[in-house]
Amino acid sequence: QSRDNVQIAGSSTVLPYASIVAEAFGENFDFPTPVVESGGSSAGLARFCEGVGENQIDIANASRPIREGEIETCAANGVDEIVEVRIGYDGIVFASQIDGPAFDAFVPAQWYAALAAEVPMDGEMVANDAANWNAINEELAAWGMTEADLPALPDAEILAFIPGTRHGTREVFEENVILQGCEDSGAMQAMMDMGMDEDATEEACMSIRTDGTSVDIDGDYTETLARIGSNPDGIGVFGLAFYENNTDTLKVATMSGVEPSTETIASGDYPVSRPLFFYVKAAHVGVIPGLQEFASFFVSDELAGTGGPLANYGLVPDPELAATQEKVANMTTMDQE
Amino acid sequence: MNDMRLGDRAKQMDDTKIRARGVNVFYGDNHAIKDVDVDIADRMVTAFIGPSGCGKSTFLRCLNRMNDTISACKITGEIKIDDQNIYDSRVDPVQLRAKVGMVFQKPNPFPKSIYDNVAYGPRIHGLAKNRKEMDEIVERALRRGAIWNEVKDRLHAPATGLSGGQQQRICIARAVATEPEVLLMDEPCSALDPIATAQVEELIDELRQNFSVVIVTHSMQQAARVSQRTAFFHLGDLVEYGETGTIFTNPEDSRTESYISGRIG
Amino acid sequence: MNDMRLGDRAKQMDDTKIRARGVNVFYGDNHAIKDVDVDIADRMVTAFIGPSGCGKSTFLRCLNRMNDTISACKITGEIKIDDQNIYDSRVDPVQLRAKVGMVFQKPNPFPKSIYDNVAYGPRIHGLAKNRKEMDEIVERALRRGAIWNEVKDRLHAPATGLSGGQQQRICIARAVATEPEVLLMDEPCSALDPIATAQVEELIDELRQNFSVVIVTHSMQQAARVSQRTAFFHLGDLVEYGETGTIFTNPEDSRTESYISGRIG
Amino acid sequence: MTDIPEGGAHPQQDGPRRGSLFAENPRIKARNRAEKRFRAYGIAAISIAMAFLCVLLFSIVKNGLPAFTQTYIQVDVTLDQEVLDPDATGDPAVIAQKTTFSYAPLIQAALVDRLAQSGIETEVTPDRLARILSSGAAAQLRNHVLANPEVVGETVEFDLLASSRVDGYMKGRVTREALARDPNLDAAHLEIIDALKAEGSVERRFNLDFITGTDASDSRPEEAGLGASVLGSFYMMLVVLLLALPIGVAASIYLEEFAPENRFTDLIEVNISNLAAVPSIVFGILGLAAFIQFAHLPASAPLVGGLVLTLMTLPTIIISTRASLRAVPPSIRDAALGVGASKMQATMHHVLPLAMPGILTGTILGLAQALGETAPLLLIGMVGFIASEYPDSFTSGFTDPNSAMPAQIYEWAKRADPAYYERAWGGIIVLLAFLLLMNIVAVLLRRRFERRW
Amino acid sequence: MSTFWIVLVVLAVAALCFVLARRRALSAVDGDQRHLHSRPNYYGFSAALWAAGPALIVLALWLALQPLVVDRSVRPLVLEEDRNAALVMSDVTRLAGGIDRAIAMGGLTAQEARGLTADGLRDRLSDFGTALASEVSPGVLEAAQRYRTIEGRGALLRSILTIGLAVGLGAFALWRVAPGFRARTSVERAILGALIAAACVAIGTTIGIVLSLIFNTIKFFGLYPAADFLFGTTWAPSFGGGSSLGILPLLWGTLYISLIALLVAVPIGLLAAIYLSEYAHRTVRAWAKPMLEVLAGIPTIVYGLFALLTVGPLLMDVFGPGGALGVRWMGGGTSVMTAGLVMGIMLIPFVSSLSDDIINAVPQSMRDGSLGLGATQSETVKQVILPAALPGIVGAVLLAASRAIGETMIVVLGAGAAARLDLNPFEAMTTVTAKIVSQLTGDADFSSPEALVAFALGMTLFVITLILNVFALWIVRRYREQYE
Ligand SMILES: Nc1ncnc2c1ncn2[C@@H]1O[C@H](COP(=O)(O)OP(=O)(O)OP(=O)(O)O)[C@@H](O)[C@H]1O
Ligand SMILES: Nc1ncnc2c1ncn2[C@@H]1O[C@H](COP(=O)(O)OP(=O)(O)OP(=O)(O)O)[C@@H](O)[C@H]1O
Ligand SMILES: [Mg+2]
Ligand SMILES: [Mg+2]
Ligand SMILES: O=P([O-])([O-])[O-]
Repeated sequence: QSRDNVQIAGSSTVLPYASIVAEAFGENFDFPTPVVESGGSSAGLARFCEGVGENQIDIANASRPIREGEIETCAANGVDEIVEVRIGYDGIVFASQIDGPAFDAFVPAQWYAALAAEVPMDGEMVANDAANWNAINEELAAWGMTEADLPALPDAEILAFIPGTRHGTREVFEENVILQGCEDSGAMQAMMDMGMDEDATEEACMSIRTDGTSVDIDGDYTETLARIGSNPDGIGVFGLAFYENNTDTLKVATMSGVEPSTETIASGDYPVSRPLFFYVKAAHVGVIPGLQEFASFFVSDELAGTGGPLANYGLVPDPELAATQEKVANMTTMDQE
Repeated sequence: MNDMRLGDRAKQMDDTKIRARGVNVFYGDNHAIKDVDVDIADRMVTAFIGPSGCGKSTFLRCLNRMNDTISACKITGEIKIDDQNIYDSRVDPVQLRAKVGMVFQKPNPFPKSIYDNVAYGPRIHGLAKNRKEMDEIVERALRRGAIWNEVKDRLHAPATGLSGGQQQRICIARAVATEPEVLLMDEPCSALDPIATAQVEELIDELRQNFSVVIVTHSMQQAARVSQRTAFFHLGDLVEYGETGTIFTNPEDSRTESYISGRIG
Repeated sequence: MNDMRLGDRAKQMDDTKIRARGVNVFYGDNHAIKDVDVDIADRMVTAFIGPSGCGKSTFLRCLNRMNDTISACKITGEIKIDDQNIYDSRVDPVQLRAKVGMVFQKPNPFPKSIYDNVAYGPRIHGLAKNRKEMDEIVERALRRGAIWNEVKDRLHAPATGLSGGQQQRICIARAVATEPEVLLMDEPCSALDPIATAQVEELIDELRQNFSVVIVTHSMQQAARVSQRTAFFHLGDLVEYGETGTIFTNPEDSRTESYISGRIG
Repeated sequence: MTDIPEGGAHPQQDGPRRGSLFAENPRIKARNRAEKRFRAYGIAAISIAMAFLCVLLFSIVKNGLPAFTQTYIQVDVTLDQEVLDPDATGDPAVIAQKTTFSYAPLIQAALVDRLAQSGIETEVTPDRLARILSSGAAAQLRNHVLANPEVVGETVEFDLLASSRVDGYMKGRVTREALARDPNLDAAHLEIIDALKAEGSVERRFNLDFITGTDASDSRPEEAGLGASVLGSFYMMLVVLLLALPIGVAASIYLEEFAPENRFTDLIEVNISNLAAVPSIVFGILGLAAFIQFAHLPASAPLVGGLVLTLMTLPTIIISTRASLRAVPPSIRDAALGVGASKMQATMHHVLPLAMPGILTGTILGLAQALGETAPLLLIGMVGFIASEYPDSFTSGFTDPNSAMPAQIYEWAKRADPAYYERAWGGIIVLLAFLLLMNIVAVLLRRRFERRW
Repeated sequence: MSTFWIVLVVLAVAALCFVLARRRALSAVDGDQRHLHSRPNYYGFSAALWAAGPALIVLALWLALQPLVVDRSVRPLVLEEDRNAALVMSDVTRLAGGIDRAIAMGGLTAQEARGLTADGLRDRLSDFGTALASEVSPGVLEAAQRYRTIEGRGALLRSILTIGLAVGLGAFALWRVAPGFRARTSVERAILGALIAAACVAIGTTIGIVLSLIFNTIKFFGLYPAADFLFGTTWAPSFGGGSSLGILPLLWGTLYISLIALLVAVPIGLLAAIYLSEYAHRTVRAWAKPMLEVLAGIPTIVYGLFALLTVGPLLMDVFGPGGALGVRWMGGGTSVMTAGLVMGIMLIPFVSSLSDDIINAVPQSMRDGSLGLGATQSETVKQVILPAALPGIVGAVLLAASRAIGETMIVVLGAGAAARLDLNPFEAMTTVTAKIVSQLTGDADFSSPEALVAFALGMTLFVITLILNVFALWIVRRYREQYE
């Protein structure tokens, strides 16, 4: 009884895309439909690196690049030929209840000022006591930003639903929004001036308040949506695809003046996004029927290209898709790159 | 002793404690008690005798509405205690049972300590003001149940670990501890040796001074010894009811006679 | 009748069925049986008498190892049935109990139908080839238990819905249905009326023709009527053991004498 | 006589129990009030529990009922030979080479024709027209053609699934305003739907596929069904029932009736109660390590799921079975042993039947728990996009990749399209129906075994 | 012969032995069962057990071991292949399976199959539904042929051995049948063995859990100081490293939420059980009990959503800012209270149904005894029935408590994700279990402490509950000894 389907595990962010591809693959090829398990990037990669053989998975989906330590573990278990395939980008958007306060536009500095645990004040780090969004701009002005550059914020209590610490999105949020905002607002400079070293500054910038204004969501975007549903003042962090499917209840805000969309993200104008990957066990190619075909099908123009079903669903197509296709065709492993 | 009791009888015939009229009991289709009329006198001991399965326990359980707990059991007719119909809807069976105590045929001690078994009734009726009074009540009840000497050193041992006869006496002690007005005793001495039996009979005699006692027994001798009135049941019928002396020496019904004379020992 | 039995006695004194030597039983710290030696003869009825709580039931339960089920109970000494030590590790208590039947002090029918109660033993021992034979066995056992007439119309009604005495007779019928070699009866007639008692005594007498019977009773008369040997227990001691006639007429020990003479009725 | 105290009668009490039966003395009054209160507590407890149940069931039914209907659009599609079989070979193998992508233009053309026929004017560009249909429509066409190659070149009438947005519109979930910022569908599409509906080509009807179908990807919620995962749950429950019940009851019998009191028994006992407190996800970790990585059983298989759930359910069954075995009075055991039954016979014939209600309760609770559990399945690969096909045969149902109802519901509840949210609730209805069906035998049996003694 | 058929044959042999042994036993005593040690069926069962038991055990062992043996003899053939041996082996098995399937489907004769060449084999087999990922190499084909030979031989041997064993032992058992043979004892011994084995499953599971957690736990403690983990009061994992992973706030959350859940479930469940078994009419009970059990069958995610969407906002309306009470105890809808309440509802049937069964099993004579003394029904319940049913009720409550500790979804959705040491029940907190799930399924590097901590959390919780259980057992023992 040998396995004849492709087995995939990993990120729940990639899962929708992988399942769209798997479904189409099953429809159009003689191979059975691949099985796509979810369970998280980390768990998927962990199983991916268990070893090679029939009872091991062929592909791991991940919403982040594989880490060095993981590659080492993989290699130790005999998984030394890994093909890394970037399928596109996941846009991260800020959305609120459709008839809630007018959260239409943000700059990162405003998020920093709203959510940082401690902010520099007169040469000292003090606990952030901002309670209302409409006070943020004043505060930023006090730190030296010109108020004219700052989009207007509504009169609403600060209540942000951000991804919990288990989510890779949190990392992106902290780095691309909070840290950026820290720098933009001049807070970083102020901290450096206080004599903090670079690491400490960065850490101070990125630590988020825990007094209830910022709520970690360990679940999925549906949970964030439900939270926003019952908290009109709340604003949440979503994936672009999720937002596009829920425009009836959510409205999105621009970031630094750019409206999130597949186009603006693909072009790099919208600042908050992260790449999505899948990893193929090259050793399984040629053994597991349909593996090569599936990988190629995934990155084909028909699916992953602009206007394809993945993009329709909200995946931001990779501008360098052609290179990826070639890489998959040759099964170029990571150490060959 | 016996004689003295016989002497008592006449003068106490007057007041009726329990008056049953036209009582029928059915267990499903089984007609267990058939149209029984009976008057149970106050301050007297009434014995129910009759062959096994004739309905003695059933009728006894009617008197304090213990039959309510058997769902298959249906009762018609009227039973009055102190001229109050106990099957009246206004009657609280709890109050009734506090007044009409019962010792069951099969000893059924609670799975608690001996002390707690006996103290249970007084506790729920609030008969003791404090711990010391309770101790006294328990001791008194156990003495009356003729079991004090055997258990006084292990009052806090579980009552279920006693011998059959000891359990039966615990149950008697438990029933008298609440000082009921009427005491129904279903074969209280069946598992007792002669000495213990004598003590329990002594107790019954003592209780009779103030209360009325109904006792089911299979021992004609016992009935003759302790009771002033005797009722003979047969297949659900109350065949004969009257003064104990008369029933035993001069029964009217032939069934009574044959039951009594068929006696052994 | 009694006289005839008395005549039988002498010639059957020879073979011993059960031989107990130095039996001690402890319930935890409670020393319930103290160093008892006794020989129980085959084809005879042995009566155990003594005040309530003296250890009769306990000793009876030793004879078919029913005490095994009480975890607190510890037994020392030797009990041999047909010269085999029943506490030997090779002895299968199940086989032992099939051979040594028991009627318990408190009637404990299974919560099943009357028929199933009685048929249970024969069924597990494979005593009936077919349904009809089983029906016969059940009928015979119920007849011997003096309960057939009362229950023949409701064999499939639950046994727990019977009166106390009826339950007791069901338990007797259940025990005799398996045709044990030794039958231990713990107060089998305590809840029975005189007529039923006589029938059970009849049964005991009948059983004695082939088997040995041990009976616990509180009725001296009964002991005198049915038994050939009598053992008197007191506070865990076997005070006296011997021919029933001798014990009742001419006891050696003063305790026996006072117990016997303290008898009432 | 020794025991009777010298002092004669106890001081006569005119205590609480003297007097009329009708007149309640204060103490009785207080006690009766306490009794009433206690009874009221009981009723209140039941009512509270029932109220919660009703609220839960109401919200489940309210949210889930729409999932049982679906919108279909009737379209005549010309299966163009030029596109599907340009060389007119009629060879199924050749036709099979055309992927679903080749069918998309056919649908588009059919829709344009349809609009032209009915004279419906629209600003929707032809390439966006097909968005009123499920993206699975092409696959539906292709499957039809592969099954009947002779239809190539003909015009066939199809009942095609409408897209989830259109379906939502028909169910009142999607409004025109909401579509303003929706990249998938425009308000103009809805005009078309309204027009087609007026002609009777758009219809919302009962959707059996929801109950019998298989999972679909995120882009076609309208196609997704629960059938395969119902089967997955069925297989798992089969494994659980066949293993957990006998093992659980056997273990309890051993511990309660046979085990000597020693260290080993204590060890088992402590272990069992400890296992009850082990989070279900840890059983998933165990399942992954023991069954998949060590014993090399296939991943995503109901067999493995069933084994994991068996281990998880065992403590529940054991604890409840032991409790009810303990509640059987010893006199029953004595009675059986006394007629020469062995301990085993006494247990099997008398004690076990009397303990049956508790055993069945344990089974009901254990199976309910196992049926609704997701977390351990996450680790053994039963959550995700798994159940896209039915197993080929009865036995392969144990080992073929499959999901389970709660996993499928959990997965649906996470998906972005609100149509999946509705399906998640619908799935819960199916799950509860399954649960009731499963329990009904146990509940009836339990009622039969219940008796007082 | 396939395993299925072997099992069938063995069972048939067992059935035959059953019949024969039974008959033999009966005929030995001329049909009079009374002279047999045990009932005839026991002779039958004992023979059937002898026939089927060892044979099936051997079969199971064989099935487990054969792949290892085959692998060892085929693997040398494929070692020259320039690929991972495990993978080539799976290619080999797939190819061998394909050839077998083709033969089974009539596409190949056994003869042809032996003479197959590698050329074009992939296409040929794909006609019979076997997809191969690449062209077949001659080495692989040779290995596959060898594999088929050994497999075939093994299967034959297996059939012979198993069935032979069944027949042989069955015959032996038949020969042993004699009136004095203690058939019942031997059957019961076998059953007892099975019972003990069933009880040992719990130990096996425990060992399995420990083994599947311990290695990663050790790895975690290698990366993160155990003292900081066990006694740390902050839980703040972060991707960039420098996380604080103190378990105390999680343990506190677990304890707090479970406590509230029990405070809801135990009174409601117990009172409901009492009402159902002591007061309610039979039909009410017959309906209400299974209805309550539905509460246990609703998937926990529904409870989670219920907490999130209904209970949380409701509590906010009462205890939140601007709420009905005018207190500002509650900051957000998710809190210990929210999760605890909802979890309590879920646990109601665990307490109610089990307790109801136990209460119902208290003998009627106990009720009679108490009622006969003039106790009210509630006094009877409280003072006689509950104490008598206590051991079972305690079991039910412990079961509910265990479930509360292990519950995830309700906590994730209802209690929030914040790890906090706080006394206010209206604050968001989280539990060990919820964090096990989130760290295990998260995005952190799987060999980083942030991911490995899940195993350490599982292990610690396991050890803690184990200690609590040992303690509970000890208490129960002490209490019982004092009582006796
Ligand atoms: N299960 C038990 N646990 C502890 N002690 C017990 C147990 N059973 C009996 N005993 C004690 O052992 C002693 C003997 O009891 P046993 O039941 O043998 O008396 P008995 O002679 O049968 O009395 P009765 O005539 O009242 O039945 C008594 O003191 C009793 O309290
Ligand atoms: N719970 C019950 N369900 C059905 N029938 C019952 C029930 N209890 C008693 N009976 C029947 O009612 C009749 C009278 O029973 P009852 O218990 O009153 O007899 P009794 O006179 O007390 O007999 P005993 O001297 O044997 O105790 C009997 O035929 C008995 O079988
Ligand atoms: Mg009676
Ligand atoms: Mg006794
Ligand atoms: O499931 P994720 O790894 O993408 O969070």
